[in-house]
Parts: sequence; C-alpha cells; structure tokens
Amino acid sequence: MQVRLKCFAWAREVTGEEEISVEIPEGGTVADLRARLEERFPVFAGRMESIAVSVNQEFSGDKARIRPGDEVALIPPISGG
Amino acid sequence: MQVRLKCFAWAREVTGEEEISVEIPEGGTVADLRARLEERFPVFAGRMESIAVSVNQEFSGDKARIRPGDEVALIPPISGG
Amino acid sequence: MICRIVERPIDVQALAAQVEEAEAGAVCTFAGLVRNHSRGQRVTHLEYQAYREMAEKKLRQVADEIAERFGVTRLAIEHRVGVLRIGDVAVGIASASAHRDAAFKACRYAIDRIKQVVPIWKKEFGEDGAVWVEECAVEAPPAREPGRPEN
Amino acid sequence: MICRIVERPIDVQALAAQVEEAEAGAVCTFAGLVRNHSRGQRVTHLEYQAYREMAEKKLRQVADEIAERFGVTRLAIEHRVGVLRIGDVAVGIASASAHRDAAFKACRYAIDRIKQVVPIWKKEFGEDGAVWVEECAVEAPPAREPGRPEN
Repeated sequence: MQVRLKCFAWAREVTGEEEISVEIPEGGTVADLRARLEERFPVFAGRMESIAVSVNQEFSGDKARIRPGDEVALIPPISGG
Repeated sequence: MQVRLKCFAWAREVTGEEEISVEIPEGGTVADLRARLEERFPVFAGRMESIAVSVNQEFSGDKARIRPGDEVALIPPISGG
Repeated sequence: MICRIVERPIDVQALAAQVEEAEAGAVCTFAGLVRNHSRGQRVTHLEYQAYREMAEKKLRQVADEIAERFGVTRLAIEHRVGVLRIGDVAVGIASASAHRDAAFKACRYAIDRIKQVVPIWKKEFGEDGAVWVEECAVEAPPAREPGRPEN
Repeated sequence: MICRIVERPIDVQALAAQVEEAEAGAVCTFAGLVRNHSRGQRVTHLEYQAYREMAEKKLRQVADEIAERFGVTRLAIEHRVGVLRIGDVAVGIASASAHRDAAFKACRYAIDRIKQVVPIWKKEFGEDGAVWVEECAVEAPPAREPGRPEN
C-alpha cells in the first residue's frame, strides 16, 4: 500500500519533498511506516522518537492502522507561538 | 488647626463639597478627624469603618498625625478597574 | 512606563505599541470594559471619578511592585474618568517582557492591585437610578505611618 | 470564534474587537513577537511553517478546551506563517469574558496549548546560519487511536 506522507520543517529538508510516497504492508500501522522511513532515510533513525505521526490530522500512536487514502504526516518537534 | 479635606464619590455627596474645612486640635490625628466628621455629618457614623483616610496621598491609620498643610482626603470603598 | 488617569478614550493597542521593544517576545494587554449589566441590573452608563494625583501615584506604586516581583519594566496603564458608555474601555493595561509568563503575571497583577489600592470610584446609572459602587474598602497599613518619614 | 493560520500581518486589536460584546467586561490579548535574540544568538528573521489544515483544526480543539474549562467562547487566535522580521507578531490571541479571571486564563491557556499541540515550526535565521527550532516533541495519546472511530 502506498502512503502519501506530508513532511514538514526538518523532516522536509531530510526528504527534500513536501510529500513523499512510502510503501507499507496492506493493513500496516504507524510503526510500519516508521520502520520504512528509517530504512530509506537513515538520518531519521536516531531522531524517530521525537517525531510524531499524524493520521487524518490527529497525533497517532505506533499501533494506529493506516488505511488507503488516509492523510498522514511527519511532525517533528513543534515551535509555534 | 484647620484641615482641608478632599471628598470623593459617596463622601462628596454627603458633604456636598469637593473639599471641606475641618477643625481638629493642634497635633491631632486621623482619629480626631474622624470624630469631628461624625459629629458634623451623622451619616458618616455608621460608615466610618469602611472609609479610609489618606494623608499626603498615602492611606493612613488612626494614629497618624496631621500637620498643617498636609493633603488629606476621605476615601470611600474604591471601585476602579 | 505610563501610569495615568485620562479623560479621553483609551487606545489599548497604542499602549501595547508603547511597551514593545526588540527584546520583548511577549506582549499582554487587558481592557476593562463597561458592561451592560451589573449585579443583576441593566446599566445605561457609568461615571468614573478619581483622586487624580493620588491615583497616578498609586499606579506608579503598582508599577514598581510589578518591576520588583516580575522584573517587568515595560508597562503602561491608563484609567479613564468621566462619563463612559457601554463598551467603553475604563482601564487599559499593556505589559511586555522577554517571556510570556512575566508579561501575563504583570498584566494580571496590575488590574488586581488597581482594584485594591487606586482611589477611583464608579457610579452606575441604571433604570432604577444611580449608585456609587463600593467594591474594596481600603485599609491603612497598621504598623507604620506611610507618607511621612518616621521621626 | 476565529482560529486561523494567516500569511499577512496580525492585527491584535482587530482580534480584540472581534471578541468584544456588550456582556464582556474583560478583554485580554496576547501577542508573541519575533525577538532579536534567541538562546544566546542574534536573530535576523524567522520563517514559520505550518501544517495548515491540521494547525487550524488543533486551534479549534484548543478553543473547545477553553470553552469547556473556562466557559470562554469569545476567542480569536491567529498564527502567522512565512518570513517574519524582528518585532512582527507571530501569534495573536484575544479573549473576552464577563470577568477578568476567565479572560486571562483563556488567553494564557491558548498560548500554552498552541506550543504543545499545534503543528507549526519556526526556523531561526542568525549570523551563524539557520536552524529549525524544536521546542516540543508531541506525543500521541497512548491508549486510543484518535482521528478515527473505534471499530
């Protein structure tokens, strides 16, 4: 399953794209997504703990399933305000 | 000794004047001033506890002496803000 | 530092502009507005009266307390007197600081202390007549005699 | 209620005007400004980036929390994105309430929560280059899966 993944701030600079496509197993979870990202962008590996994942604009834990068409994003530590 | 006494808000309506003159003994105190006011305006008697007196723009207790030329005022409960 | 009693409308954003500076990351403002009701009564308008000289002195005292407690020196306070209509700003406060905690605390402390120590009075005019509102009876400090040096 | 990400200058007093009403006796505003220094470095300018749709959704969530906690429904929040210069307002908040305590608490809670849950990032540009500032790592709620109904 292809997941369209929005990237922001530091994560956008790592991927070089506002949005990338990541392949995860059908019925896969946020944890699967994280694992694939670490393979593809090793620099993420040491930083993954601090990066949140949102699914359909809600922060989502590693067990959260990703379904086709979900809006998924990488959220590095924020600094608004 | 004549004390020029500034009156505000409710106290101004009681005295009918922005400033009145009150006679107290030479070397008299805020307590003396209060006593003379209660004689002259009996309506003050039941209210005196809630009315503060300032001497030279500082809230002053009953034992504070009043000297000739001091700026003295009656301060009913405030309601600014 | 602005601490004044005014007889004209208060422009809170002008106060905020006065306290801003390049070091300030946080600006907090407070405006106290005339409400259309008070203690269950409809209010048509208000009249504020001040013991002007002492009120401005007490505002400066409040500002000094804020500088000491919160390290906030960029502060502006204006309180309006005279006849005010519903929605008019009666008191405007602006504080600026490097960080938000101090800016909020300064602004909050200012309005709380104004209601405790600054000689200003409001008269509420409603359908049933007018009354001087009495919110806070000021007590003189018991031990010393402020306003004059100890002899 | 205003909750929005904007690309133009923020007018805090316009936000205050939006939340005022005849019942409101207290209006509190907060402005977060770009400072000329940060963590010991001189800052020349900033760039703010937002995950716009989620940021506005999270701002509305913050507003809902404020309504529930403090009963304050008259709230306006704007956060600016793009390139900001020293002194520019990055975030503006205005809250109005019958009484001052709720107005202050609403405004303070809003800025605190924005820094915790709203996906916005700032990049600081200084003499030594540029860096994405990382202030708050967001944790997903552990037990449930937000964003989708339980199956």
